[in-house]
Amino acid sequence: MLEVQSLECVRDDRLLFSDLSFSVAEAEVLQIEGSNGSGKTSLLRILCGLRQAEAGKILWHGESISSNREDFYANMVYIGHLPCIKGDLTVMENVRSLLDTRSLTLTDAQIEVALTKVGLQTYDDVPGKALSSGQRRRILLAFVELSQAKLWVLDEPLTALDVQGVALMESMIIEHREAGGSVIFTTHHGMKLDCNMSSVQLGKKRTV
Amino acid sequence: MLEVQSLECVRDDRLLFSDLSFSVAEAEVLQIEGSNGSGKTSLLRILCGLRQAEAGKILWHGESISSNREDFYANMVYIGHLPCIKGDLTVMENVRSLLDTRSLTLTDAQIEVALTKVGLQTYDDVPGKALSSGQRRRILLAFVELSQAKLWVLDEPLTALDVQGVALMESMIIEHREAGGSVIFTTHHGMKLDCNMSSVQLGKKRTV
Amino acid sequence: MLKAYYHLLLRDLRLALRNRHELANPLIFFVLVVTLFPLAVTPTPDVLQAMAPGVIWVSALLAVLLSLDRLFKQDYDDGSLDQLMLSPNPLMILVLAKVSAHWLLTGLPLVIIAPLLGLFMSLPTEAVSALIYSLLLGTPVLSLVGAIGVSLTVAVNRGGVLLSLIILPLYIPILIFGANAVDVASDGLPVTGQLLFLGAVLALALSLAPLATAVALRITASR
Amino acid sequence: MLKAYYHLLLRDLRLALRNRHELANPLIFFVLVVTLFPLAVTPTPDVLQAMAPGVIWVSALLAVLLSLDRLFKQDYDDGSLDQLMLSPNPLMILVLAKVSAHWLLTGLPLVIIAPLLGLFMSLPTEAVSALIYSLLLGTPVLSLVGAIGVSLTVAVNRGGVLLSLIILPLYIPILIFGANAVDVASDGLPVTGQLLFLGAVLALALSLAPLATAVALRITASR
Amino acid sequence: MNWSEFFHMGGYAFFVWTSYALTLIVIVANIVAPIIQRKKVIARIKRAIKRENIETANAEKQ
Amino acid sequence: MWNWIQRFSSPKHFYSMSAPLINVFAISALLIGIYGLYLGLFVAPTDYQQGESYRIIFIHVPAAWMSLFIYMVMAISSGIGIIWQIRLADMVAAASAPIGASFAFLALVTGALWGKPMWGAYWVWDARLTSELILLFLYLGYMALQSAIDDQRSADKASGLLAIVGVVNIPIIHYSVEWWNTLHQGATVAKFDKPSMHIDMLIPLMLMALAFKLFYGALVLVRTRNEALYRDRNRRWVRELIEKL
Ligand code: HEM
Ligand SMILES: Nc1ncnc2c1ncn2[C@@H]1O[C@H](COP(=O)(O)OP(=O)(O)OP(=O)(O)O)[C@@H](O)[C@H]1O
Ligand SMILES: Nc1ncnc2c1ncn2[C@@H]1O[C@H](COP(=O)(O)OP(=O)(O)OP(=O)(O)O)[C@@H](O)[C@H]1O
Ligand SMILES: [Mg+2]
Ligand SMILES: [Mg+2]
Repeated sequence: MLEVQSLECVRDDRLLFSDLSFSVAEAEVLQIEGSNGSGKTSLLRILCGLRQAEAGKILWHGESISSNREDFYANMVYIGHLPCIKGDLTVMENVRSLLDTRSLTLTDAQIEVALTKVGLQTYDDVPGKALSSGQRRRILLAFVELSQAKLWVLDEPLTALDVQGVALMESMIIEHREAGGSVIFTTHHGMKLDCNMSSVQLGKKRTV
Repeated sequence: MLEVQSLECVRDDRLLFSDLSFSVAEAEVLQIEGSNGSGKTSLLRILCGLRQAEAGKILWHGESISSNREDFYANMVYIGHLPCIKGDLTVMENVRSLLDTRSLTLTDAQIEVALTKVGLQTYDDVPGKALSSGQRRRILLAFVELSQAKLWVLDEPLTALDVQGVALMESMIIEHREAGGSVIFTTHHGMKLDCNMSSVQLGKKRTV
Repeated sequence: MLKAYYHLLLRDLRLALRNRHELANPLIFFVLVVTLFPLAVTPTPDVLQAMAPGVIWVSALLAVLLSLDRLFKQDYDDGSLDQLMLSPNPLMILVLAKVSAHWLLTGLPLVIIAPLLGLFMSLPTEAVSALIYSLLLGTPVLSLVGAIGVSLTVAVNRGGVLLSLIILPLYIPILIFGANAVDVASDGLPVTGQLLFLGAVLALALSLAPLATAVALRITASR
Repeated sequence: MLKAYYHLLLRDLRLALRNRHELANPLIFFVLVVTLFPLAVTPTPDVLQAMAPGVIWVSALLAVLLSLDRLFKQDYDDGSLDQLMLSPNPLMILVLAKVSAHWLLTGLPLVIIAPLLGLFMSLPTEAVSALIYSLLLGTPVLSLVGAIGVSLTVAVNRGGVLLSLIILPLYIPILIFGANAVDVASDGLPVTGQLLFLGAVLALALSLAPLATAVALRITASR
Repeated sequence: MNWSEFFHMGGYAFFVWTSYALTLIVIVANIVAPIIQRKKVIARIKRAIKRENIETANAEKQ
Repeated sequence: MWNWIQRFSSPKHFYSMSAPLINVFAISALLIGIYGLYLGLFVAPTDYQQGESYRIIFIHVPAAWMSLFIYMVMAISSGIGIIWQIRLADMVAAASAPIGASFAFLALVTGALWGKPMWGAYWVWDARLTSELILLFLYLGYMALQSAIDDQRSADKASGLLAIVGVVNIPIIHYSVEWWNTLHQGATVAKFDKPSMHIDMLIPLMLMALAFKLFYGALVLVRTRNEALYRDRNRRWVRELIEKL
């Protein structure tokens, strides 16, 4: 599905990685590993096309993501370090406006189901600003669940989640894989997934 | 050392806790437990005197923290969800300006030692904005280490830390306890501490 | 695509309506700044009237300038901007939606309240109607051009003053023609020339600014 | 305690010096806004001179206003403010340090550049010296009073316009006396009265504002 | 004094009656606003009660 | 004593005590207002200088007085709220702001409508007018801050502090504008030449002023009750009350 060819990323003075190649097939779960500052976030933002790489190509179904933009973005969902939550919108409206960016129109009932799944069933009319950090992240889980995307790109999805939250995320990934979807994720807090997982290790290089 | 008497906290529509009492002795490690949104962050901010509780008292060595302010703050250090890092200052200057708030003047060598301990030895002249999220948190660890405070109050100290980072935090807490210090912390990612630990559980109550 | 425009516009309007009081803020700022001038100089009516077009136009410009960070700042800070850029819809359309919302929330109220301020500054009636028309054509340009500036500076902390530096020089032609229209009208002369110019600039901005803003946003997101 | 004052002042100055470009921003904003007016209205020399004190003072006021979010915003956003409030030192001293840094970085440059602008607006020499003195006494008050306003609004998203709404009414007396001093001086009259008033207000602000700011910060931190 | 003279207000009718009309409007608005506000507050509390009932029911289920 | 104040000022106690007072205030405001209007519009003689236009006085002056009075109430109760941590005082302040703002607005608009026939201009930059305008802005600032801060307690304290700072400012503004206007320039506008008031005009004016005060009393009680309900929404007394509705 997604193929990465000899990618290189430089930040400030540091070469984070170079000549990095890997690919993600259908129903594949890929973990990006590496210690603090090894460039995981930078890599994921490059994969999504948010950041320009110094060198290398990213192909979606064999075509570069910039020429295949619409199809790629219709089938990929990304969540990063930031919560994307509007304090003034209710939980329901927040989910809805996130879905709007993907031009998805779902019924309230469908959204309710997802909110129930992530444990926010009684919060649908609470404004975003009154949520704790973990509750905010749960909204993102509902968004990912509803996004109908084949490829999930998740940067530290376990941040701020409590034990049930972590279990939920794990089961969501398993389910998604079983439905033929793919996942690329990073985490420092060992996820326990009952499935095959590939991984890419980011180390520290110095020069090209 | 620290004593909490029948504390109550209300946020917006929710009563988070009421009639909460506990105390922390010397060389005691206390974990605040609770699921997302149960009020851990709110409780810690109240303990530090940053937030006013709706009811209840907090005593430091038998006196209320507001009347005993100077001594309390000289012996307590708090780190929260936020990184406290200035993007434009170097790592060294960041640590130094954090220490300045506590009126501590240390030599460069002393700070170097702490930076080495948290794995930032080669970063001392890198500006804060060029750090990854985990590296930022490590600066805070150095600050806590150098703070000479008896009581550490840590809100989710493991956020964004990689495996070595977590191990480091654990060993720091153990050492601090052995030197007679106390720690109050929250975390969702099981810390493995080889020592006695007490815990306070935050649940959900409804009305007063 | 039209649906994407409409949804985003609606979202921004809803967000603004959630904070009713904030809604009025650019307006109040406008009124406040205009009132500062008569307070600062001893106002004989003729000096007041001579100053009026400049003062009102400069204040409107500053009010728009200050409200510009409504446009993308919050979306940038909370990550929503990333999500917008990952939308399958063309970014230009989304930019246009956000700019439209911004104008409806700041430019339009300024146009509506301006006659009152003309009254405060004892402008004659013809000048008041020139004021309304010039603001009606000019403020959308301020929003459109402002969007380019904000999208370049959102990533910069403390961008407030930096933004003014980038934007104010671009605003100067609008200011000159807008204020001049009012000035000329208060002497009883026709102002079609000035209004035509403003209209032309609006057409130009409408066609180019969303594109430039989209490019600027891509640069900004590349962090 | 003095050490705490000195360290914090130094830190803020150092932070500002790291971004040289930003350092000049309030200054450039000041100059830009002042020049907008002659551009907006076709200025006969006497109208220009009549406007000058008001325009210069209002612009200085707006420049300070826009730079106010330097004062606490960043510290609030990154959590440093929490650390300051947990310092064993009295909060008032720390506030005073931050306000001093702010004045050195914005008020003082305005005072220094003002004569140039006075010249530009064809003010007579006596008026220029009145301008300098009035700004020298007035801008510290702007920083001090501004600090109260920012500390009340830092926690608010999109606080920019809200801040102006809160602060501008409080700035009005300074504006009136400052601009009036220049106005009167350009008629060749003595301005000791106005300067004494500004001095008195400065003394008042110096003794009360840090206290009010400290209280406001405690309120804000209580989130 | 007849009524039309009264309404004419010696030529100042516009100013006087606009003032009185505005006053009336402001007074009515001031009476209506808190009533609406009260309804909103009560509705909000009722929603909160409903939500909490659901939450407790869920908690008991687990 | 302290305990007694605490108990007496509890929102619950206030809520149960205030209900009958509202009617007393409202009804007497209505009766006195109607009588005052009758005297003012039908009985009071025509002013020899201003003609009939002076009848605006019966709403302009009470409204202007109320706008000042309410600001003082707001600032004082904010002070009480901040210093002694009495929540009821915060609620009174928050409840007063919109009422005060609407009176300030009324004073401005009726004043402007009076200014046109009297001075030939709706607006002049006179000390009293300017400070009234700034007063309106102070009210708006209070309300904007109150609604911009999410945490209710912070919102109360923050806007309360602003109200107190504003009190210091109002007289400064008033005198500075006055001084500034008289220092320079010969008066270009007619100053208020205070008519030595006829007793038949004074009585309805005083009655209207009283009616406005009583009206404010009723309004502030109603609004404070709303604030009490809202702020104590997860206390048991509110829950029981709501469930009974
Ligand atoms: C926009 C225009 C005006 C505003 C904002 C305004 C504002 C005020 C204010 C704030 C007061 C209360 C002052 C105090 O008690 O210290 C007041 C009182 C009064 N105003 Fe006005 N006014 C305006 C226009 C007028 C005009 C045009 C007249 C009549 C020619 C007028 C006549 C009066 C009188 C007679 C009083 C009572 C004086 C007293 O209590 O000593 N006002 N006005
Ligand atoms: N804004 C920036 N400017 C310059 N360099 C940066 C910036 N952000 C990050 N870096 C550098 O890039 C490197 C990689 O950062 P990145 O955020 O991708 O790491 P990460 O693997 O996500 O780390 P973490 O596990 O801590 O989140 C870091 O070493 C850091 O020094
Ligand atoms: N700014 C706020 N305004 C109103 N309510 C808030 C605010 N922040 C948090 N809350 C509410 O307070 C409750 C506790 O929040 P808090 O941040 O203390 O939780 P927490 O235990 O730290 O959760 P987490 O594990 O997710 O960090 C939440 O239920 C939330 O709804
Ligand atoms: Mg990362
Ligand atoms: Mg928390």
